[in-house]
Amino acid sequence: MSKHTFNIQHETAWCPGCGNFSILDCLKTALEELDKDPYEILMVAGIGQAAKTPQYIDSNYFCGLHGRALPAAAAAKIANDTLTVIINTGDGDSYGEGGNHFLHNIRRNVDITHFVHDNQVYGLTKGQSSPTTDEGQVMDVQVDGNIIEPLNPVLTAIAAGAGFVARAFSGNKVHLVSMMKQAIEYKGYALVDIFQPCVSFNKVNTFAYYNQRVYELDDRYNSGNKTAALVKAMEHGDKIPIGVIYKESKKTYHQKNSVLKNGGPLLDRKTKPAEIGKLIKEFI
Amino acid sequence: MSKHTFNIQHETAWCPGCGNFSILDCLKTALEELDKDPYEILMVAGIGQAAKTPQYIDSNYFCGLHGRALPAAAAAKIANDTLTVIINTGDGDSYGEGGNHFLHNIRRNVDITHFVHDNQVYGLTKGQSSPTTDEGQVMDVQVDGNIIEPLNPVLTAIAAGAGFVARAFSGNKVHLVSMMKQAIEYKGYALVDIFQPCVSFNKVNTFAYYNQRVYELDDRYNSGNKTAALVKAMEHGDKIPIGVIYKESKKTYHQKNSVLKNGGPLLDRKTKPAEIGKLIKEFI
Amino acid sequence: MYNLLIGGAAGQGIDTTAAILEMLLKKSGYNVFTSRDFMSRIRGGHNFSLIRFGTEIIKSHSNRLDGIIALNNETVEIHKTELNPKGFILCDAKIDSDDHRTIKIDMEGIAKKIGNPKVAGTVAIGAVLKLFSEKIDSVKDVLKSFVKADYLDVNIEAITEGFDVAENRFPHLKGKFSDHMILSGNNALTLGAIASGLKFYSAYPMSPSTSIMEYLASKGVEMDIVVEQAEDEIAAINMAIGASFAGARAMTGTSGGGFSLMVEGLGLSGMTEIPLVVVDAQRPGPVTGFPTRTEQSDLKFVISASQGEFPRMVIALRHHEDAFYQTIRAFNIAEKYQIPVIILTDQYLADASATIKPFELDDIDIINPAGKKDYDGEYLRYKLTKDGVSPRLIPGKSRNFVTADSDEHDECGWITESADMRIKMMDKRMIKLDKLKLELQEPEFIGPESFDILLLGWGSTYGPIKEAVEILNKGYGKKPNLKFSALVFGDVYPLPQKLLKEKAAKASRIVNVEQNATGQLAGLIREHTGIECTSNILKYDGRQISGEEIADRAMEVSFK
Amino acid sequence: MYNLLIGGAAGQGIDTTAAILEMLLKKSGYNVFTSRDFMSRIRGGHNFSLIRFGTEIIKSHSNRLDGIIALNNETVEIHKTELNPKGFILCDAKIDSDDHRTIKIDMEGIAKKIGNPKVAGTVAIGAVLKLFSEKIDSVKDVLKSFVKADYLDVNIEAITEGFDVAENRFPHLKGKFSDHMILSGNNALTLGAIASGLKFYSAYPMSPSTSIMEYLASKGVEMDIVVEQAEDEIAAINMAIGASFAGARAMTGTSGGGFSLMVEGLGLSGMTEIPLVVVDAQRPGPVTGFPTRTEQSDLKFVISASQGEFPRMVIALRHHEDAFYQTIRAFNIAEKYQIPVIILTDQYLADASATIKPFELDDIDIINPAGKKDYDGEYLRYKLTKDGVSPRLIPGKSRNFVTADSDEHDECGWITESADMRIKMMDKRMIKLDKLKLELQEPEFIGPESFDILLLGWGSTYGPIKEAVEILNKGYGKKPNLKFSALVFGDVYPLPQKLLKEKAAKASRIVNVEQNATGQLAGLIREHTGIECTSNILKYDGRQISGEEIADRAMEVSFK
Ligand SMILES: Cc1ncc(C[n+]2csc(CCOP(=O)(O)OP(=O)(O)O)c2C)c(N)n1
Ligand SMILES: Cc1ncc(C[n+]2csc(CCOP(=O)(O)OP(=O)(O)O)c2C)c(N)n1
Ligand code: SF4
Ligand code: SF4
Ligand SMILES: [Mg+2]
Ligand SMILES: [Mg+2]
Repeated sequence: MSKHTFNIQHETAWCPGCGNFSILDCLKTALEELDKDPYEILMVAGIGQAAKTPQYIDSNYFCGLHGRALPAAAAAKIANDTLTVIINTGDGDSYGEGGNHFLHNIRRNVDITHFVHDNQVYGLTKGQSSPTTDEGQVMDVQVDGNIIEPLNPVLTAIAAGAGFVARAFSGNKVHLVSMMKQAIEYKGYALVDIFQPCVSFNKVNTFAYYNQRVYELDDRYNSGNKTAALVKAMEHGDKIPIGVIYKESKKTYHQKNSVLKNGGPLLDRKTKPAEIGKLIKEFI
Repeated sequence: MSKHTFNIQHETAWCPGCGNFSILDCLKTALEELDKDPYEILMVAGIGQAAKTPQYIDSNYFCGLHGRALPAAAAAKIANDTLTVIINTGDGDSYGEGGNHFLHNIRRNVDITHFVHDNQVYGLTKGQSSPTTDEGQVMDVQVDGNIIEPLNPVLTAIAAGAGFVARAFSGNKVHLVSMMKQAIEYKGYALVDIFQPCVSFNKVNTFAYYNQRVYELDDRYNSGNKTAALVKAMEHGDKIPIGVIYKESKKTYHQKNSVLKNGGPLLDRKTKPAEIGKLIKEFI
Repeated sequence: MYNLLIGGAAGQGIDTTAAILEMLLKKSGYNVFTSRDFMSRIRGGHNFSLIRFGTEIIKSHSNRLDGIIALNNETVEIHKTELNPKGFILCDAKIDSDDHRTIKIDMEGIAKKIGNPKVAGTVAIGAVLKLFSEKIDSVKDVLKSFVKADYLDVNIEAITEGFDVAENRFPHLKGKFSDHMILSGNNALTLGAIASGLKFYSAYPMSPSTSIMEYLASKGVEMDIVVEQAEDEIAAINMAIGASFAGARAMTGTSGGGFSLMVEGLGLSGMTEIPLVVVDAQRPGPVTGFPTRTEQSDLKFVISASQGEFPRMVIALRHHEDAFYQTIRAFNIAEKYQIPVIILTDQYLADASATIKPFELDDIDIINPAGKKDYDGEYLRYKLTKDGVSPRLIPGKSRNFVTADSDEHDECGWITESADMRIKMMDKRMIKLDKLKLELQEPEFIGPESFDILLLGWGSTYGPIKEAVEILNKGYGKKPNLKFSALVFGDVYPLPQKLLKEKAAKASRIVNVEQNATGQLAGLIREHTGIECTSNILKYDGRQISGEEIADRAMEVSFK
Repeated sequence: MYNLLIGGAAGQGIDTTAAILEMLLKKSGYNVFTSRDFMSRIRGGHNFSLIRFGTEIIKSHSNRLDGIIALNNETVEIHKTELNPKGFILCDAKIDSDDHRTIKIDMEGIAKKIGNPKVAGTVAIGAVLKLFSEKIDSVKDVLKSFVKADYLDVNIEAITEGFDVAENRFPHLKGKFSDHMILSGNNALTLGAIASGLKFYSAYPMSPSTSIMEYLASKGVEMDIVVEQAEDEIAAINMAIGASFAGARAMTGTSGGGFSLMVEGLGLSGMTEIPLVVVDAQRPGPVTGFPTRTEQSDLKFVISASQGEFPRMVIALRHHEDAFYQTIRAFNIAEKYQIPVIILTDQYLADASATIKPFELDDIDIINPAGKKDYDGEYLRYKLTKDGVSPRLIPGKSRNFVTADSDEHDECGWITESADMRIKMMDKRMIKLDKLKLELQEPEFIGPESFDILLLGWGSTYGPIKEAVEILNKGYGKKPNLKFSALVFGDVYPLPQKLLKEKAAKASRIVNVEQNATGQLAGLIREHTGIECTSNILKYDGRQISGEEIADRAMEVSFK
C-alpha cells in the first residue's frame, strides 16, 4: 500500500469522455504504486490540453512554453537530481513546436520521463492537424485532407538513440500504469507515446479505433534488439503494438557529466570564495 | 557536354585543405552534367562555413538564417516549381539549430535537395561539438570530451520518412557527383549527408579517418528495402557505407497539394477580382 | 439600439447561434455588432457573445443589456445585474432563475419533440426573432450557410417552434443595412490579403490569429492560395520570406507568443529587403497569458523587435474597414519599399463581427510583385539608390541572378566586411523611411474642432473611444459643458505627428486610452514628439473597454 | 603611452602573440589595453589587435600608431597611414615594404633555424620587447600559461633570438600595474557570474558571446558549474529557467540573433517570476550582419522584447570593472525581485582586454537563492504582497508545492480566467519596478562640474567618451575654451533620471554618442524625461569609435 496520494480538488478543463482523464488516473496510480513522495515530484508541461495535466495532480509543477517542456525539465533534473521529473504534454507540443528538443533531449539522456498524450490533433487550438495526424484526414486547416505523412514518434525516437521507448493506450489502464512505472523507473530519457482519443476534434482515431487495433506485446517480444524494435515500431496499421518497443541500458547525462558524476545535487554545492581567488590570480 | 558553367570569380573564405572545396567542385560538375541552367538554380543555405557555398557558385541564392534554410527553400519551391532548389549547409545548421525543420521538411516532401556538409563540428564558431560529433571527442566547450551521443542523421531521416537518403564523402568525388545527381533528380526531399573533413577544428574525423572507413555500396545492396536500409544506416564504425542508403518513390507536396497539383507555378497565378467579389457576397 | 447577450458553456454552440442571429438581424436591416468573450477550453466554463443591433453604425459593444439568452445557469447568475429593468432573460425551462424578467421556454422539450436534441439553441433563435418583432420567411436562406443540408429542415422547424411560443415585445427599428456585409475582423483582414493577390500563407495555430488560416484554407483552391501549417512559427516566417523572395505574395500571422519566435525572421526580411506582411493578433501576455482574451500590449515590442536596425512599418487596425483596406495597403507598402510591414490587431477586433459597406475593389491599386525585366547593364539586387529602393527581380524569371544574404553585403548581395559598404547599406536601407513618412496616414480625428480634452488611442479601441466621445459631448457627468475630441491612430510606426501636434497644442488635457498596463502609445508619442499625456485610462484585464467605461473614467481623470 | 598594432591573416596566431605580449608588458608594470578587430573566417583575410600601453589607466583604443607588427603584406598596406612618422613597421624579411620606417627581421629563417616554423610570430615578440627596452628574464613564467610544455623551450628561444636581433628604441615608462589583472571583458563578466554562485550555464555558440561558455567550461569541474551547449537558443533559455526554478543559479548568454530566439523565454521568466540573467553580447545587425564586429543596437530591442508587459532590468556594461561587479549585481537583482535581468555588452568590450585592480571579493554580498523554509500557513508561491515579491521556495526542498504557469494564474499558481485576479497579478508583478527604481545607479559623470556641452553615452563607449572629454577639455579645435562633460549610463532600464535631469539643465548642448544608426539612448531619454538631445554622434560601421573620433565629431556638431 502506498503512503501517498496525488489527488487534488481542482476542476479540470477537459471535455467529458476525453482520454486525458484515464491518463491522469493512471499517472496517479503509478506514482502511488511506486510510493513516490508528492513533494519530490516535479511535473512539467508545455501548453495544450494535455499540458494542463500537472494542474490536476498534487505535486510541484512547471507549465512553461508551448513546445518547450523538455529543456526546462532536463535542466531542472540537472539542477536537482533528487527530483522525479515527469513531463505530460501533447503531441503537438512534443513533436511539432518542440521537435528539436525531442531529438536532442533523446541524445542528452537526462533521467526524465516523457509521457506524450498523443491525440493526433491540436486540441486546445480546436482541431488542426498535428505531426501525428493521419494522412488524408480532414481537419480545420487541412480542408482537403492532411497531405503530410505522419511522424512515427516511436520509430524516430529509437532512431535518434532513445534508450526507453514505449507505446500505450489510455483505454488500457492496467497496461498504461505498467508502462508509466517502467518509464519512471528507467534511468535516462524515457518516452511513452500514449494514444489518447480526443472526443471533440478527432473523429477518426477514436476510442473504438484504437481499441480495435492495439495489442499488447508479450514476453516473446525482445525489446532489447534494436533492429527488431525498428521493425516493430513500423507496425502501424490494422494492428498496432503497445508495450515497451525498445529498451537499452545507457549511461545517463548525470553519469557522464564530469561535474555531476561526483558530488551531491548541483543546487547544494557552494561556490567557495577561495576558489574564485585562485581564478583571479590566473589573470595577474 | 554541358551548355552551362557555374564558375564564378570570388575568393572563398575557407581554409586551405577544407573538404568544402571538393563539395563545391562536385556540385558544379553535377549541375553541368545535368545540363542545368544557372538562372533556374536557387541555392539556399543557413549560416556557417558550409553555408557560404552559394556565394561561390554562379546561380541565384538565398543565404538566410542559421538553421532556417529548409523552410525558406521549401517555400521558394512551392512558389515556383520551375526552380531547382538546392540547399548546401552545415551539420550544425541542419541538425542542430535547424533540427525541427529537418524532421518536418522530410514529412513535407517538397521537391528540394539537401546537401549537408557534415564536418561533425561547428566550424564558423571555432570548434564546438555539433549534433554529429563523436562521443568522447574533446572540443572547445566539451573540454572533458563530448558526452552526448551523436545523432545518426541518415538513420533518423529514414525513420522520419524521407524518400531519398544518401551518404557521401567529399574525398570521393566521382561518387559524390553521382550522389548529387541522383538526389537532384529525385522527385521529393532528398538528403545527402556528406562527410567533410574540417582541417581546422576536427582533428579526429580527418580525411584519412573517412578514407579508411568509407566503402561504396554496390549493386547487391537493395536501397528499396526500408528495414535493410535502417540496418545499413546503423553501420557506422570501422566501416561506413556511402551511397544511396534508402530510396522510395513518394508523392511530392506538389502532387498532393490541392492547389498546386493543377495549374502552373503558383507565382504566375493571378487573383481575379471577380472571384473576390464572390467572396464578398458570401458575407452579405 | 438593442443589446443582447448569449451565454453558455463552451461546446453549447453559442458561436453558431450568435452567427445565425446576427445574419438574420442584418438581413432584416439592422446594423449589427457582435463581440465575443470566451475561455481557453473546449467544453464547459462560461462563454458569451454580445450582440448589439440598431439603425446607426455600431463600432463597439455595450454591457447594458436588453436581453440575455442563457444556455446555462451561470449565464443568468453572472449577467443579470447588467440587464436593464425592462429586459428579459430567455432560457430553457429547466434553468434556475427566479428573476421576474425570465422567459422560460421548454427548448429541450421542443427539440426532442421535433427529433433532434441538438437544436435546442436554435429554438431560442426563433423566440428572439419573435421578441424583436421579426419575420421568419427568409430564415431558410440564411440557415443554409450555417447548417448542413441534412439538418436544415429540423433547424427551420426549431426556429418556427421557438417563434410560435414567444411574443412580440420590442418594435422592429427598420435599419438600412440589409445590403451590407457582416463579418469578423479577421475575415475582413483575410479578404484584404486575398484582394492583394496573396498566394502563400504559412502559420502555426495560435489564438486569436487562427481564423485567418482557417478562412484562407477554406478558399485555397478557389483562390489559388497555398496555406501551409508550419511546424513552428520560425518555420512559418521563414517560409513566408522564402515564398516572397521567389515571387509569391506571402503573409504569416500569429499572436504575440508566435511573434516572439518570428523576431529573427522579421530582421531577415529587413536585411534582405524581401517584402513581408506579418499579422500579430494580440492577446494578453506575458507569454501564454489569457489565450482567448484581448489586449494591446505588443506595440513597443513589434516596433523594436529583432537585433540591429532596419526599416519597418506597423499599422494598427481600428475597425473592420481598416482590416480590409489597411491590409491591402500593408502589402503595397511592403512591396514598394521592400520592407516588413506588421499588422497589429487584437482578439476584440479579430473575433468581433461588424456590419459594413461591401468592400470596393474598383479603386484599389495593387502594387505588383517585383519586375521581371532583364537588365542591360549589370544587375545589382542591392543597388545603392537615392530612395534606398533597389530593383527587385524574381529568381528564374530573367537572365539575372537574384541573391539574398543575411550577412552585411554589397550591391551584388555578396558578403562584405567593408566599413564603407556597411555604412552605405545601412543608410540605403534606413533612408526608405524618409519616403514612407511622406505617405503616412494621420490618426482619425473624432469630435468637435473646438474641445477641452483630447483623448488618444490606437487600434481596436477606436469604436469604444468614438462612442465615448459621443457620450461625453452629450453633456455627461460632473462637467456637462466640457468638450471632448479624440485622435485614434492606425499608422503607429513610423508615428505620424502632424495632426497630433496640432490638436495637442489646443488641448487643455490629453488623456491616453489603452488596453494595456503601461501606456505604450503615450511613451511612443513622448519619444517622438515630446508631447506628454496628462493621464492614462488603462485596462488590462483581458476584456475590451467599452465606450461607457471610457466616458466614466475620462470624467474621473479630467478632474484629478 | 604607446600604441601598437599586430596584424595578419586569420590562422597566423595574432591572438596568442598579442596575449603573450600584453601579459609581458603588464607584468613589467604597464597598464595595457588591447582591442580586437577580426573577420568572420577561420583562415586568411585581415585581422588585427591594437595594443595600447602606458602608465595611466587606459580604457580605450587609439588608431594613432607607434608601431606595426605585420605578419603579412596587407597589414602594412592597410595600416601604414595610421603610423606616426617616428613609428616602426616590424615584419618578416620576405614582406614587401619599402616604407623607410620598416624593420625587417628574418623571422621565418630564425624559426626554421631553431626547428619550428610555427614560432615565427614569437620571434616578433622578442623584437618588440627589445624595441621597448624590456627585459626578458621572466618570459618563461608567462609563456607557460600560453604554450604547451613541449613547445616552451622553442618559444623561449624564438623570443630570445628576436630580442637579440632588435635594438632599444623607446624608453621603458615604468608603470605600477604589475600586480593588476589583465583580462577580457567576457572573462571579467564570467568571473562575476562565478562569484555570484553560478551553477548552470546553457548557451548556443554565437560570437561574441561564445568565450563566456568556453571560459566557464574550462572551469566547470573546478567550480561545480554545469555548462550545457544547447541544441538552439530556445532550449538554452528554457534550460536556464528550468535550472533556476529548481534552485541552481543560472545564466544564458548569446548575441542579438540568439536573443531574438530567446524572446519568448524572457517573458516566461517575467511571468513565472523565476530569476534569470541573460547576456546579450551585441554585434552589428540586422540578422547575421557583421558576426565578429561591434555595435550597440539592441538597446530598444531588449527593453521591449516579448509579448505583453512584465518587469525587467537592463544593465549595460561600460568597462571591465562593470563586467565583474555589475554581473554580480545582476544576479542579486534577479534573485531579489524574481525578474529577468539582461546584461548588455558588445564585441568591443567582450573581446578587449584591460588592466584592472584585482577584484575584491570581501565586500561582495550575494543574495542567496530562494529560501527553503517550511510555511506554517498555506504556502502561496504567488502571494500578493505590497512590494510584489512573493516567497520563492525550491521544489523538493520543503513540504510545500512550488508551481509555475505561463498562463495567468492565481496566488497558488493555478490557471485563472478572472479579470480581478488578472489585474492583481499584473499589478503585483509590475510594482516590483517601484522598489527597483530606488536602487538604480545613476550614470557616471565625467568632466568638470561646470561645462558647456554634455555628452551622453552608454555601455562600452565609456572609455572612448572618457578619453574624448579629456582631449576636448585640454583645449581642442576651433573653440578651445568650450568645456565638455559626459554622462555614461550603466543602468539603462529602468532609466535613472536624477543626474541626467540635473546635468541636462546646465548644458547648452546635449550631444548623444552611440555605436548605432538611430540613436536609441536618445529616444529612451526623451520618452522618459522629455529631454531632447541637440545632436548625435552615431557610428555603425562595426568598428568602435575612438576618443579622438568623438572629440573631432563633437567639435563639428558643437557648431552646427
Ligand atoms: C508559441 C506558441 N504557439 C502557438 C500556441 C498555441 N497553442 C497552444 S496549445 C497548441 C497545440 C496543442 O496541441 P497538442 O500539443 O497536441 O496538445 P492538445 O491540446 O492536443 O492536448 C497550440 C498550437 C502557443 N501557446 N504558443
Ligand atoms: C541564431 C544564431 N545562433 C548562432 C549563430 C552562430 N553560428 C554561426 S554558424 C554556427 C554553426 C556552424 O556550424 P555548422 O552548421 O556545422 O557549419 P560549419 O561552419 O561547420 O560549416 C553558429 C553556431 C548564428 N549565426 N545565429
Ligand atoms: S479537446 Fe480533445 S484533447 Fe482536449 S479535452 Fe477535449 S477531448 Fe480532450
Ligand atoms: S574551419 Fe573547417 S569547415 Fe571551415 S573552412 Fe576551415 S576547414 Fe573548412
Ligand atoms: Mg494533441
Ligand atoms: Mg559543421
